[in-house]
Amino acid sequence: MDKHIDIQLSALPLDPVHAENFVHHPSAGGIVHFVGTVRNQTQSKEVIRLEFEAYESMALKELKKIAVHVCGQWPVQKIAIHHRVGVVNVGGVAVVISVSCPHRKDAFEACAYAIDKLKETVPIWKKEIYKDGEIWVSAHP
Amino acid sequence: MDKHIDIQLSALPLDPVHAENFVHHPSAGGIVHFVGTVRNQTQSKEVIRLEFEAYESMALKELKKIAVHVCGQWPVQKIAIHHRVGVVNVGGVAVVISVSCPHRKDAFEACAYAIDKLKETVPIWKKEIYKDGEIWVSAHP
Amino acid sequence: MKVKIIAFGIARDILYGSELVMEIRDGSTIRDLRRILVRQYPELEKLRHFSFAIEDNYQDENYPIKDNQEIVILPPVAGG
Amino acid sequence: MKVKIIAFGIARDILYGSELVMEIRDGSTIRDLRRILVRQYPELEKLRHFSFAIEDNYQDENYPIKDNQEIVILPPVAGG
Repeated sequence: MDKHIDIQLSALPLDPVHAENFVHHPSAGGIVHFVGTVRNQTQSKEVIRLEFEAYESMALKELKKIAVHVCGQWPVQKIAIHHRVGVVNVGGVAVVISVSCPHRKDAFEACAYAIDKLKETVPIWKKEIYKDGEIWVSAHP
Repeated sequence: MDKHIDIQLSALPLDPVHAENFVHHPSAGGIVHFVGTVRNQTQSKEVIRLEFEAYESMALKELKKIAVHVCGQWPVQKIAIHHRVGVVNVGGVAVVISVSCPHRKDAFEACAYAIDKLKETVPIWKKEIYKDGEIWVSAHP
Repeated sequence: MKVKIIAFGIARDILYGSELVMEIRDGSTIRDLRRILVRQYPELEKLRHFSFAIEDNYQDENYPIKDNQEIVILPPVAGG
Repeated sequence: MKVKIIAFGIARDILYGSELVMEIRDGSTIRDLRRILVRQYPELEKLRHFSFAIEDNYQDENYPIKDNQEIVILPPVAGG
């Protein structure tokens, strides 16, 4: 894998520091990190935890596609995308995307694009567990 | 000071983790961090280090104004702005801005706004030191 | 011919399992398979949409399925 | 009246020091002070711009300076 790109699917808790350290670069002036955490509620329902399931081989491939595309569209020096699978409790980190660029505007755009695209194309599913039930997020209209 | 806002001017190295931990929040879904680091070059000149100087009392006040404005414009849960003063070597962290919101789009916008505004209004100056000279950044047209 | 269906997320719940071997007519396309699955598992039609992947790639509706292929049902994704 | 000028960044270099006590005419405004400083330190005019602050606030050109005030010269800022 390209040494400017770090893609991980992890069954263990994510530490955002790993993605951040990966993208550190002596000619980076702007580094933007997105950290997606599990909220304690969605639409007024109290969430207990999330369960992420991935079609892992394809998810890694789609995540890499996003990273490669981002590197082509913006002057990205390094990009890390780390996503959890398995159970994530409220407050836990579900995803970290870190991008370094010479200038901050590019880093903001590239990072925002990457998380948008991740939510569209990467075969990862999440189930929200409530006190009184559970639901596969976004499955139904 | 508002317990949702953490403003710091620091003469010691910044650890982005402190700002990140501050903004962690159980109903945050999107956290965006901007980390500005010292680049090893600007316009093809090799930078050895930066020196930041602040008019500290006013800088703290202007930083707080930005944070309060951001909290009014976007549904921000917590915001931390940490800025270095003194000598920062290449690769070192000059500024960290962390913002947590229920939704990521707001966090991206609020964080990008905060760093743009910081560069416009906060009385902090930086001198770039090269092998063969030095320059106050942005001082001249 | 035989195909192996692999299901994730809510599709796994709907199919009552993550794997399923089916007999389908030679020359079937993804479109044909979709029709067969929806007839057999009407809950699939209540999803916002669902796609198919073969060998880690999204496949379009005209893709001609080969004997013994593994075909993955992808319900609406929700990472992040 | 007396005013104390406090200079940061490149303004400190131009004024050869971070503090300077000046005698200016009673009733002077920031605009007047700017004119006096530029006459005395022509290098100030080569800056992209410079502003003034009193008691930690930016002040506009019409601000009437009071006796013994501390006035800060703010060259173009460059944080981040």
